[in-house]
Amino acid sequence: MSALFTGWTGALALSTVVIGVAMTFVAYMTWLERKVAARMQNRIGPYEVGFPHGWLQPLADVLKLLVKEDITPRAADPLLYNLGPLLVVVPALVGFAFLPLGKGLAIVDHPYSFLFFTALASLTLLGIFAAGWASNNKYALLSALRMVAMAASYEVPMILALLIPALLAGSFQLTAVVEAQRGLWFIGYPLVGQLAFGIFLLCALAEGNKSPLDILDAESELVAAYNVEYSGIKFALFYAGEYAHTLALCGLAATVFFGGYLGPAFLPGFVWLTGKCVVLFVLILWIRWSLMRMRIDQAIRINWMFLLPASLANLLIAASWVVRD
Amino acid sequence: MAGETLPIVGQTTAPAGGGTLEDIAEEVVRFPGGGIALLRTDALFHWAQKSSMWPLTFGLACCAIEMMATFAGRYDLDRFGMILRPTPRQSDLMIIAGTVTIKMAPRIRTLYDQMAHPKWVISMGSCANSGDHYRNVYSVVPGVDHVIPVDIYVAGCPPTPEALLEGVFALQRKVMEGNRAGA
Amino acid sequence: MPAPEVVAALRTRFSATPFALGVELPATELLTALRALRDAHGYRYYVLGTGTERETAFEVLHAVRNLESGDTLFVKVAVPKDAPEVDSIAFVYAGAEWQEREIWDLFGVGFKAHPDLRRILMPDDYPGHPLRKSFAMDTPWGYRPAPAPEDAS
Amino acid sequence: MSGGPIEVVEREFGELALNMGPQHPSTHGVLRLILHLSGETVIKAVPVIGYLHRGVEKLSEHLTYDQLAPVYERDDYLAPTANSNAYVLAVERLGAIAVPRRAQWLRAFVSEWQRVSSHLVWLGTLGLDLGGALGGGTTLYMYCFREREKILDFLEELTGTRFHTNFNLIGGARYDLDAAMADKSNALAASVEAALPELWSMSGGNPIFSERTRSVGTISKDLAMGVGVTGPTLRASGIAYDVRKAAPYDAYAELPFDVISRTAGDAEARFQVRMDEIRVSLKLVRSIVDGLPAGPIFARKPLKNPKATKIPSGEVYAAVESPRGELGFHIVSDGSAKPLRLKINAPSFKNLQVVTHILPGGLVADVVATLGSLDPVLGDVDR
Repeated sequence: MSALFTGWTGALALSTVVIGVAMTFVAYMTWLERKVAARMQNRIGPYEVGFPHGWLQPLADVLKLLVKEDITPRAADPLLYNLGPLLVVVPALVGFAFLPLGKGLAIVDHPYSFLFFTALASLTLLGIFAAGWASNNKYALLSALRMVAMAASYEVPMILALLIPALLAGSFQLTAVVEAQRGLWFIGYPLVGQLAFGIFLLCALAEGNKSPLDILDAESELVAAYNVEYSGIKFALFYAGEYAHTLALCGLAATVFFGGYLGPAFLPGFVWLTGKCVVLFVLILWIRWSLMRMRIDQAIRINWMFLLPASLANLLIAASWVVRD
Repeated sequence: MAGETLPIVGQTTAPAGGGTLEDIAEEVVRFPGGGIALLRTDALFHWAQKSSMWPLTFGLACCAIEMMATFAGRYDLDRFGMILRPTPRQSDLMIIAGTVTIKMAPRIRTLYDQMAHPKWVISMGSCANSGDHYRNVYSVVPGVDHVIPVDIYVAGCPPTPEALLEGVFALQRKVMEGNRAGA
Repeated sequence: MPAPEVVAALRTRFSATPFALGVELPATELLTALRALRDAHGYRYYVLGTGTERETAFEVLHAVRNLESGDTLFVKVAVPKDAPEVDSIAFVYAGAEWQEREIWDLFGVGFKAHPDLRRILMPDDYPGHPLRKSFAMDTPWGYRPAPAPEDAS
Repeated sequence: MSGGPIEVVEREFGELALNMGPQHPSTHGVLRLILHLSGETVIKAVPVIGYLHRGVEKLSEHLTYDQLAPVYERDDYLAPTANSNAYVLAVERLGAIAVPRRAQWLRAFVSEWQRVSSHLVWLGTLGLDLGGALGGGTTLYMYCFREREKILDFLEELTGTRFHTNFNLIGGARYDLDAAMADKSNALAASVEAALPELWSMSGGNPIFSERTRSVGTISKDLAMGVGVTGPTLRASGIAYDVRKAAPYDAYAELPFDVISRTAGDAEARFQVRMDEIRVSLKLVRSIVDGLPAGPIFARKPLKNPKATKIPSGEVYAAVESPRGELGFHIVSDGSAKPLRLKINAPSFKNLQVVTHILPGGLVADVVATLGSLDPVLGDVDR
C-alpha cells in the first residue's frame, strides 16, 4: 500500500488529497465550534446561511475572504509579512499526513514520525512570531513577545508528556505506538497515562491558544494580536492554520493516548480516529467557552511550578515501571 | 427554572434574500442522490459576502448597548453569519452606534479607511443618522454621512434590536443586488 | 443646608459671606480655607467643581463633604472676566485636577499651579471656550459643517 | 525596503507608548488610554476622554425645564431613569414643587430595576474583558444579557420603551403600576434571583476569575476620598456612603435596606459589592411593590405649553445614587424658563480619574480588569 505513494506523482496526488480533506475538515470544525459555543451560550449559532443549520457557513466565510482586498501595510516587512500565514498553515497541515488512519495506512510511515510531528507542531509558533513582528504594529509586537514566552515554557512539558506513550510503546513510530495500545489504551494506564494526557491537554490549550491560556491573542487586551494587520485570504490562512494546529494536536492525542484507529470492527479505522479527534476537539471547546483567561505571569508560573515537575515525575515513574518488567 | 427560553424574534424561515440554494441559483437541476446549481459567480460571491458579514466592534453610546443586546443570545446575529471582529482589517461592516462627535470623527474616518474593500456602513440610531437633539451642539457632527458614506440608515433612539435586524436584512438585500455606496 | 457651626467658623477666620449652598470667599483665601476645611473640620471628600458665568464675573465653585456628618459645603469664588485666574486646589483635593481642567476647557478660567492644565473634553487644538455665553452654540469646526441657512436654529 | 523608514517616536528609552485607542473591545465605549509600558508592566496611564462629549450642559441653556429630562436620560445610558430622577429632584427642590408619595415610590421602583439591569451589563462586559470575545467571558455576557432582556421586556411593557423610559416629569411620574404589572414584577424578581447563583458560579466562583481580580487596582481609603470616587467603588474601599441612606430622596427614607461595603478596595471587592447590590435591589423592588401607597402620580396642572414652567432664581444641588455612584445636578436659575447654568456631577467622571493613580505597576491584563471593575460609562464621563 505505502509503495503506491512513492515517486513524485504519488506524493503530489497525495498532498492534494491530504490538503483537500484536511482543509474541509478544518473548515467544518469552525462551523462546529460556532455551533457548540452557541449551544453553550443559550443561543442558536449559524442558522440562516445554508438554511437548516448553517451548513454552508464555512463555504461563505472562505469565499468572502477570497474576494476581500488583500492589504500589505507599507511599513510592514514584506517578506516576513507574507511568509507568516504560510509558516502557520503548512506545518499544521503536514502534521495530518503522519497520523495513521488504519493498519499500515499512514500516508507517511516514517520510523521517527512521532518526533517529526512534535517538531512540526512548534514550527507554527515560529510563523505566528514572524507575522507578529513583521506587521510593524505595537499590538502585534506585544503579542509576538508574549508568544515567545508562552512557547518557550509550554513546549517543554508537552514534549515530556508525549514521551510517556513513546516510552510505553518502545518506539517513535506512530503506527507502532498505536499497535502497542491494542490491549489497553495508553490513557488506561492508572497514574501514568492520565497524568500525561492531562499535561498534554493543558499544553495543547496553550499551543492552540484556547481560552484559559489564550494569552497570545487576548482580544480584550491586544485587539486581534498577531493577525491585526492581516485581511482577506491571508487572515483566512491564519484562521484555518490555528484550527488545523489545534486539530492536529487533537489528532495526535487521539492516536497516542486513545488508540488511534483501534476500535470495534463495525466501523473502519479512520472513522474511529476522526471520531476521537472530534470528541477531543469538543472537549477543548467546552473548556474554552466556559473559563476566563489567565494573566501571563500566572500561566507561566503554573507551567514552571506545576506542569514541568509533574511531567518529570511522571516520566520517572513510567521509566521505572517499564524497566521493571 | 431560570432558563425558560424567550420567544425567538427575527427570521427563522429563510429570509427573502437567499439562504436556500433555490434563491441564489439561476437554475437548479435535482436528480436522485444530489443536484447541480448553476449560478453566475457574481451571485455566488455576493451571497458569500452577504452571509458572512463581519462587523467591527465599534460602539459609541446608548445604541452600542442595543447593538450588544442584538448580538446577545435572544436576537443572535450569529444566526446570519456575523461574528464581531475587533480589527478594521478583518471586518467588512461598520455599525456606527451612537453620537458622532467632532473629536471622534477623524478616528472614524481612519478606521473606515483601514477597512478592506468591499465594506459597508450601517448608521444606527438617529444620533448617527442626523445628530438627533444634539444636532445644533458645537461638538456633534450632524449625521455620520459627513464623515463616511453610509449604506443603511436605521431609525430610532435607540433602535430596538428588531429594527437593527431589519437594517441588517436590508443590507443583505442590497449586497445581493450588488450595488453599494461605500465601495 | 450646610452645617451652621462650620459656616460660623469660616466667617470668623475668613471674610466669608454665606449663600444658599455654602460660603463665598475672596479668591486669595480659597486655598487656605479649603485646607482648613479638610484638616480642621473633616471635610475630606471632594464632591464636585464647577463654574458659572454671571454678567460681571465667573464663579468657580468647589463642593466638599464631611462623610461622618454627611454635610456638603460649597465654596464659591468670584473671578473677574478680564483676568480669569484662580489658585488650583489640585494638591489639596486630588479630585479637583480633572474638574479644574474641565472648567479651564469649557470656561477659560486659568488655574495657577495646576499639575497638568490641558483641555480635557474638547479637541486639543479647539479655538474658544464653549460654555461662555458669548460662544454661539452651533459653531462649525472640523467635521461639523456650517449650519445650512434654513437649518440655523 | 519599500518606502522610507517610518520614524517611530519613543519618548523614553526602552518604553513603549501603547495606545488603547477610542475603538477598543474592552474600553467600555470611547475611552482612549495611553499606556506607557516597559515590557508588560504599566509605568504611566494617561486617559484621554471627550470622544463622546455632546455638550449637554450648553444644550441645557437653550431648552426649557420640561424639555430637558429626556436629554439627560441619554447621558448615563445604562441607568437612564437615574439621570432624569436626579434632574427632576433638583428642579423640584429649587421650585418647591410638591410630588405625590406614589410618584416618589414609582421613581424608586424604576431606578432599582435599572440598577439591576445596569449591574448585569457591567458583569457581562467584565466577563468580556477578562474572558475575551472568543472565550469563557462571552458565555457570562450572554447569560447576563439573557436576564437583562427579561427586565427590558418588563420595562417596555410598563413604559413603552426598553430603557430610555422618559419616566420622570417635574412634579411626578408619567406611567402608573397596576396590579397585573405588580405581579409581573414580583415574578421577574424571582426569576432574576434564581439566575444569580448561575452567574456567580461563572464569575466569582471560578478561581481563574478571582485570581485575575484579587488585589488588582486597589484604591486606598484616603485616595478614594481625595479623588471623590463614588458608588460601589467607594463602598468597596471601606467607606459605606450611599446617597440613598445619607441624603434619602424619593421613597428611600421609608424603605428598609442595608448598604453593602467591603474593605479590600480591589477589583474583587468591587465585584462582590455590586453582586450583593443586585440582591438588595431585588429585595427593594419587592418591598416597593408591596408598600406602594395609593393616590395620584402627577400633582401639577397638565402641561399645555412646555415653556410655561418658570423656576424662581436660585441655586440648588440634588443627588441620586445611580448604579455608578452619586449623580448630582447643580442648577443655577435666573427666574426664566431656561436654566442659567446646569452642571451634572457625573460619577463615572470621578471614578475614571482614579485610573491614573492605580494603574501604574500592574500588567496590561490588570489594566483591563481594573477598568472593568470601575464600570465607567463614557456617556456619563463626557456628558
